[in-house]
Amino acid sequence: MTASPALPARPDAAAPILAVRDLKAHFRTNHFGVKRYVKAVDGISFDVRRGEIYGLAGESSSGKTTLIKTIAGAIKPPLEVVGGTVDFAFLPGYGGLHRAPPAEVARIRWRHLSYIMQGSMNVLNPVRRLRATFADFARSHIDASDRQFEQAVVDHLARVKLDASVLTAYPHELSGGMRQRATIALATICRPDFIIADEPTTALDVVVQKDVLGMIRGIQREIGSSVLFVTHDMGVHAHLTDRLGIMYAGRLVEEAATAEIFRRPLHPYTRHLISSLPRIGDDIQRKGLEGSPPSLADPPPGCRFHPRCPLAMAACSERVPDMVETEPDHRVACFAVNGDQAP
Amino acid sequence: MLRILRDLLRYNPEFRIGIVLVGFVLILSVLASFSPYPPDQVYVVPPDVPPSPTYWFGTTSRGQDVFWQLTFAIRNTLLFGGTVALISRVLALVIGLVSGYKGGWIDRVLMSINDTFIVMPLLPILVLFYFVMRDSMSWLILALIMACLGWAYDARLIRSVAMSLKTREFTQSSVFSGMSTREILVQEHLPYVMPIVFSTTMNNMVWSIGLEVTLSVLGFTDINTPTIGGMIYWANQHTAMVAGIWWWIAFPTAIVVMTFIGLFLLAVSMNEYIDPRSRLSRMGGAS
Amino acid sequence: MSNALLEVSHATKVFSRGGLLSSRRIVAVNDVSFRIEAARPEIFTIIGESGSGKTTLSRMILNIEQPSAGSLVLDGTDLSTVRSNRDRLAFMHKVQPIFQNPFEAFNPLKQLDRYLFMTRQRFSAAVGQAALEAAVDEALRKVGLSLKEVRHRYPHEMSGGQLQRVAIARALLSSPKLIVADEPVSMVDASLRMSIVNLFRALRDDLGISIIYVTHDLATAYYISDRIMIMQNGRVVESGDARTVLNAPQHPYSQQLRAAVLLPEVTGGTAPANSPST
Amino acid sequence: QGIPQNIPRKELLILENPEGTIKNAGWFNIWAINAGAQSNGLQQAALDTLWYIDPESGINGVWENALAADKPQYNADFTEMTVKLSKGIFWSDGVEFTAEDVLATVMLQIKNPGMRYSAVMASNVASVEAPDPYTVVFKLKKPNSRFHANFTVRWGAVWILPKHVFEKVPDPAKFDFNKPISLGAYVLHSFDPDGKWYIWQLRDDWQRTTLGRFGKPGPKYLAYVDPGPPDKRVIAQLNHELDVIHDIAPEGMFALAKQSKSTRAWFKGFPYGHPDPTLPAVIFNDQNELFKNRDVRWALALLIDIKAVSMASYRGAATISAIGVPPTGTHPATYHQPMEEWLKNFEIDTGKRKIKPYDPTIGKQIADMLRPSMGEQIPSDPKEIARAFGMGWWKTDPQAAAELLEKAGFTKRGGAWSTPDGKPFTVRVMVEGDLRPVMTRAGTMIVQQWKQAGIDAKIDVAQGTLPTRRAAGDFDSFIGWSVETWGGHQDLSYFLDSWHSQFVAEPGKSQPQRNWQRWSNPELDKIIEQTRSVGFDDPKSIELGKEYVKLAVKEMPTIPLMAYNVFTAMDQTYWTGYPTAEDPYTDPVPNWGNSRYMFVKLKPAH
Amino acid sequence: MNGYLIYIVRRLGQFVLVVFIGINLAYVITHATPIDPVEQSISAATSFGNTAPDAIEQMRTSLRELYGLGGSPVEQYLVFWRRILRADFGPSMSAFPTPVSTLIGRALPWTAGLLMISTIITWVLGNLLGGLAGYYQKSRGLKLMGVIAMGLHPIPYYILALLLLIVFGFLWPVLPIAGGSAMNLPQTWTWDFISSVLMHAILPALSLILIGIGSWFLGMRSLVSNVVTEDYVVYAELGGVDRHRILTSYVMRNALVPQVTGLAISLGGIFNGAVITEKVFGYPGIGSLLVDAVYAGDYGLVLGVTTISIVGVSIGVLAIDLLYPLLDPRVKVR
Ligand SMILES: Nc1ncnc2c1ncn2[C@@H]1O[C@H](COP(=O)(O)OP(=O)(O)OP(=O)(O)O)[C@@H](O)[C@H]1O
Ligand SMILES: Nc1ncnc2c1ncn2[C@@H]1O[C@H](COP(=O)(O)OP(=O)(O)OP(=O)(O)O)[C@@H](O)[C@H]1O
Ligand SMILES: [Mg+2]
Ligand SMILES: [Mg+2]
Repeated sequence: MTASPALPARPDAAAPILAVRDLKAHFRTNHFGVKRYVKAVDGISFDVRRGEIYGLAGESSSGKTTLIKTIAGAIKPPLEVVGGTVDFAFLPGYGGLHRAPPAEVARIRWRHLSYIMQGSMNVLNPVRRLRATFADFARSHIDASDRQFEQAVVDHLARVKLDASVLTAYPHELSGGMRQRATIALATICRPDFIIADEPTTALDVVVQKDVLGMIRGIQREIGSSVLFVTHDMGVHAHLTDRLGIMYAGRLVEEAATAEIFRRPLHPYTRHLISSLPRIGDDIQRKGLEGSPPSLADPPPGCRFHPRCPLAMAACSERVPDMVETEPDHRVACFAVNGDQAP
Repeated sequence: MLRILRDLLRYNPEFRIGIVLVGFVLILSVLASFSPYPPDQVYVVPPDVPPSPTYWFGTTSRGQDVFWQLTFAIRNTLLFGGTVALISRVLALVIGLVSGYKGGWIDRVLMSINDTFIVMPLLPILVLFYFVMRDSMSWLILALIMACLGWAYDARLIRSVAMSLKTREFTQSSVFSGMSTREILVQEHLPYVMPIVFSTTMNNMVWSIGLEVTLSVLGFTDINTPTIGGMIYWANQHTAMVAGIWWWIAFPTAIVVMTFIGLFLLAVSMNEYIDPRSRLSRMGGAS
Repeated sequence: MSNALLEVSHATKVFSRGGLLSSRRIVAVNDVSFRIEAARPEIFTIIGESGSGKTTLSRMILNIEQPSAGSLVLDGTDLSTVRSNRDRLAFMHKVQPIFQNPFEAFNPLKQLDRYLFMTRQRFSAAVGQAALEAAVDEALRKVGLSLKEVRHRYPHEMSGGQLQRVAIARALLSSPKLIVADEPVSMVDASLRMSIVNLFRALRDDLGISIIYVTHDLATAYYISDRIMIMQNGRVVESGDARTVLNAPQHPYSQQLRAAVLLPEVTGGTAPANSPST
Repeated sequence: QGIPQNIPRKELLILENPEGTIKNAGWFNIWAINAGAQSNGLQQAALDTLWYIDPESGINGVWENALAADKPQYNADFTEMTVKLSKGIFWSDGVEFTAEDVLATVMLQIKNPGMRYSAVMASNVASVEAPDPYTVVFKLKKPNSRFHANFTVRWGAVWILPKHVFEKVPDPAKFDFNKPISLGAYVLHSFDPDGKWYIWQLRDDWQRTTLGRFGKPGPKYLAYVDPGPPDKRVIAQLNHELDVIHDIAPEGMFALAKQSKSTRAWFKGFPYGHPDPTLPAVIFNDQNELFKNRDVRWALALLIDIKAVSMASYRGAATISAIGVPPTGTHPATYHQPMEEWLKNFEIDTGKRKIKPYDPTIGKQIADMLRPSMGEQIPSDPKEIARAFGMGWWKTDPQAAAELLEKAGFTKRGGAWSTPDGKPFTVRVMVEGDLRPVMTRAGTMIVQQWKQAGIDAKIDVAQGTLPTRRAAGDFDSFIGWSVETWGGHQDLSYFLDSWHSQFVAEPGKSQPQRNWQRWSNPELDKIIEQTRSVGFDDPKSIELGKEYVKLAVKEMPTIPLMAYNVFTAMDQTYWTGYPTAEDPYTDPVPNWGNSRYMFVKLKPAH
Repeated sequence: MNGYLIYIVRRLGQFVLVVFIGINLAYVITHATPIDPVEQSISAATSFGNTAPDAIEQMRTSLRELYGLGGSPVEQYLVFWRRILRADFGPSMSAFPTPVSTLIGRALPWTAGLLMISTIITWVLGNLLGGLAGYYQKSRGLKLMGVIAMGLHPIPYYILALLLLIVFGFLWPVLPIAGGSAMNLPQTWTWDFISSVLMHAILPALSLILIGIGSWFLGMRSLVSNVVTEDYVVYAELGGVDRHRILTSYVMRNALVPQVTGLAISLGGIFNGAVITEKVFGYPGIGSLLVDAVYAGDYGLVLGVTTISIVGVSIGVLAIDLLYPLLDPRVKVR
């Protein structure tokens, strides 16, 4: 299956809850002597199905956060959606939050869609106790008495191993990990249909992380939510996500069931990624990729990985490989894997 | 630099209007040098003439041409307000930033001094100064005194911002990049307080000019030097408002208002320029 | 007894939290002692529960936070005596931080590259613009960036990983004796992470730089550390040779940690239900 | 504050209290120094004393016997003064006024130093007796032919206090006299504790006061209010909320005249204002080396263009005077007109030549200058012009002035004068600022004229420091007055007595009142001493007064400018019968004690 | 001991120090006045009638004694402090023998009432407008409001006040233009009196508010423009938090901290009175009392008013410093 911008959204149950089609989001700046054009997301298509945890991994600065911001509708200049659509099942017909009327967007936020930003330890209002923050975000979505609400929050916090006492704390009084957990709790308390999480566990120790992931999984199971989860921790992906997309330089290069990717990575970048993972008790020397990551301001032509690719061929520097479904549910964009489908 | 100016002019309507307003006032004040009448002489033109082609802004009951009088007045007043603002800004910035950043006993000493200035009631002090200085009380001395009395409040404001900046991690990054305290204050913290500096500068100018007018209305003014306050003083002495010589009051007031609306718009656009987050986003939707 | 590069003895930090008059004491760091020998550069890893005082401890080592009790001595100087500007500069010449939160580590109103140039200028005999740029570029390349990418950029224009790497590059530029890295690679992909971790190792081996590496990533800790210290609730619960500790943790919490590590592979048991339509 | 509640507007006269807001509003003990107000109606409505002299022609002649039944009787050497008191006068609490009250007034002052009149009484009175309830005999410590002046109202005087109240007070200096027992036709009705207004009510037994003999006062209520800054006074009168404005800027007066049909001023048209018997002048510090020479003083006088000064200060609405007597009341007839010939022939020697500086047509010139813009309002009858604008003044003569300065050893280099010892000729002209706006305006004009002649003249706005600096002689020159007269009486000793050189203080020391110029002159001393020995009404005093005028013209110790014109604006919407130039029965200016006579002449408008 | 208690004690020490220095400075400055209260009194007393020159000399001496101007400067200074510590400012010289405290006691309620209310309204409106304008930077309406607030701000106060007065007192005479309450109305707690006081306060308050808003507006706008780019604001927006909530609890709340300092200082400053307001509107109050006292060389009264204002402002500043940790929990007390 090739990436086709015009996949009709099917209204049946099997329809994806999120369908991204040929999304292009660029940073464009030309002002006060600064001129910049960064193609941070450059033609990405994928679906997230109902009840699925979709993982995104990839090189640092490959555009994951940008992609996620675009999907979550956090688009502020200089970021611009240049093309493509983002369709949520619960927000049909607009092609993206950025195109939907504000009232509609307000309607779905937190109830249907919640978002954990990257750097989530900084997103709490420094002069507001956590209790108030919870009320601000969630109170209107939860139909309960104040007492019940408070109890719900406390219960929920317990799931991320936070004591009820943090409710009376100000954010700066908590450690980075505690803040991050609080943010996760904040984003999940309303049990939304769709959770977008951008590196939400960077500051967590493994014990807590495991609990937090368990909670996310739990919620997702309980209410059948879908999750779009970005992290660099492949261990997390392995344990949490159902499917995994790998990004490189603004593009999706591979997508498959997580187990499949770990078992049989196809794209050379993915392969490298998997093989560079260290393990406890394993003393083999590991290496990072040779060469430097491409600049998105001036990306290499053709396949953007080709300058660093061990399998590079002539075609790679000339044309952009499409995502091809090599096997059911396994898509990859690489001439070396798919063969050069050039006419 | 020119590019920045060009972009500001192109993308920033506030900047455009601000430049026009402030430019107009500046040109007016420069014109003072070309006045056909010496500023302190009375009865050089027929009194009480309403605005007309010969006397654009009319003439006063003292037989002065409002237009030319105004050129001197606005020049002196801006000079006055500017001097006060400049000196007191430097004081407020240095003391506020240092006090907030250094903390400890330095903070306590500086804040004690600062509080002493804050608590001193202004008007009686100024009036007493005036009595003591007598006719050697020129606008410059008045400006110096006001500058000394006008920094304290803003220093406190700046200190409170500096205190929270100090807790930000980037301050530590700067420290470990080997920046000296001065560099941190000037290069890291100053840009943060710049919008506040702009707004307090304007507030300070309004304050000092207002106080100058107040002193004038109370009769404490160097009536030889034309200023906006001086013009109002004389207009007041001639009950211009009820005598129907409205142009004697309306034009000075309009010019002052214009000046500050202009400065306000400039400050708004400058704030945007200082913060790259808003600066770089301007173009987004526009183009 | 050989010279200690860093000697932390009985360091304790108490915070008070809460209302105006009624406040609760929080012992963030409780009686922590360890030392790093000057003669034997090492990578010293601190691992621990979130909120266990790792950052607080690093901040004490960086002399940003003063200990409530105990003392810290760096290269023969007690940190509490570092006051004058010259002392502070000398101190920073020896110790450099990499902060936990890259989004907060740079002034959002300032271009990133000035931190790099500034650090280089201040801590090495800089000669000429060209040499300066070369040095900065080299440091950036070590972390997978280049001066071209960073030049004239503002923090908000960078991804989290990029910022973290700039922070690392900045710390390298002053060629310190000790780097205190608070979760330096948490936002970097695995491949780059390896490059950076390898870089740390190279720093230790080739330049004799010691690194205090605060992390949650046990795998990389295992991969590069010489010694490891596990903290919980402000206390050290276990410490020693990294491999020994990680291979056979003694303290219950260490064991818990060890057990909680998520392996980057999909094992049958924990494999998620893979059929979304059910 | 508007107009008072619950008082019919038709029965109420609202006047401006020129003292403004009274900070110590509940204080009515006027015998304590400065503790409270007096222009709040207290001295017009509630106080009384022995005699009144009107600054104008008077309701019943200039001289008015009030509490006294007759004029004062002096013995031959002026060491004893006997006063007969009116009978049937009662305090507002029903106690009869008798000689005991006069005695108490005097004795209480003498006993308590620091009270307002204590020094005057103590220095003059040896003893005071009341042979019967209606006779008071003062024995004086030294001869004083003008002792009665202390009990004679020009503006104010030693007011008589109620013995039956004060004898019960332990410390009269600390007694607030609230609520005041009145001897006038009105009693205090109510007042604002914040000092913004006072309301007085006509006594039911108004016949039993000295005002009673003129009939029932028109207004049943008087309100003395603080109407605020000049612009607001104009608005208030246009709103008919202020019947009598004490004073406003000339422009305000013009605006009122133009906008309000019902507003009336002293003159029906230009120049409107009432000339007070005070004489604003350029007052030199004659102890200052620079001004010791009369040639210098004359030179400065000849540099003044009085027409421009009149324009600048009063917009032409000034009554000028070349001589040291105010051109008001009966004075023009007594002094200005008879002396005109002498002035015309008066010569000064510039060192190079003799000139006749007097120009008798200046008053007319001012009138002519104003006529084009003011039209009808400007009189054309020479008599009326003289009354309104004054007669002559000194011709501006820069040439003669230069000659005089050279004669005095001054030199002019590059357009700037320097003094005999080579310093720039700097003259500071002190003005009071907005406390006396018209004087300030005159001062700035004079400075401008002197400057144009090459003198380094500067204006020096003294504001509140003026009394202190004036007393200390801390000025080069200032615009103010050291000449004040009765206006309705020829006697000049009111101010002249204090011009005696015996009262001139050492440089740097405080100068007693009036002779601010610190001028001492043996000839003047002789005139003053002679005046002391002639009676108050003695025609000889006119001759002596003329001597003084001539001496002052020759010496020019101060440069007389004009009368202090007060723009009292009276609204005729509710009341008519105000004193005016046509019916000059008293001074309308509401802070004068005399203006109480206005109350009896006022009639409701409808 | 609790850190906060130490802080309080230290801060109280600083308060006492500042008040002490302030009052001393005021003492020195007021005594430097070249105006001689005796001369001023004499001038006032004698201008009402004719007084023989020799009598005036006597009057000088007795007044000097009466006003307590005898004694060495040190003695006078000690007397002054002894009195201050007993909260007694001695008698006023220009209204001798009325105690300074009586005069102040009369004027202060007016001043405090008018200025407190108008300062608070100004502060609230200014900050609200500034906050809105800073948050919705693109809104045209708010930009216009900003320009209006900024346009009113620099108008010389006297002119604006007079203009209001002419408009509402003359052209369209609906409001009283002078005084603190209607003439001849007893100052008792009746509805008539209270409503009259309110009516009379409208114009003075309006003038103060119109002029004053600009300053808070400007400050708040710039503070807010710093805050809106913070992550927590962005996140709250993304979190669908009520816009109103964001504006108040996120944006304004964070930007408000320094403004509260300003408010406290302004509130402390009300003891200075508002001279021009009092003059133009004939409103009773402490400002004119002070200026008149300066004119009269009545240092007792000047010192009385300044001392109260020094203490007032100091308390404002102190209160704010003590409450600071509450306002901004990040700030540690040291
Ligand atoms: N300024 C402060 N005021 C009060 N408590 C604080 C403060 N800073 C830190 N703490 C507390 O000290 C403890 C240790 O915090 P620290 O940041 O050192 O943890 P950490 O080990 O770095 O955690 P993480 O891995 O989550 O970053 C936490 O309980 C935290 O709440
Ligand atoms: N405001 C901006 N202006 C210009 N370029 C930007 C801006 N924000 C981000 N970029 C660039 O866009 C690219 C993608 O950034 P993004 O934050 O999406 O990466 P990421 O995949 O999330 O990386 P990481 O894993 O490190 O967080 C980067 O090269 C970054 O430098
Ligand atoms: Mg990212
Ligand atoms: Mg930490």
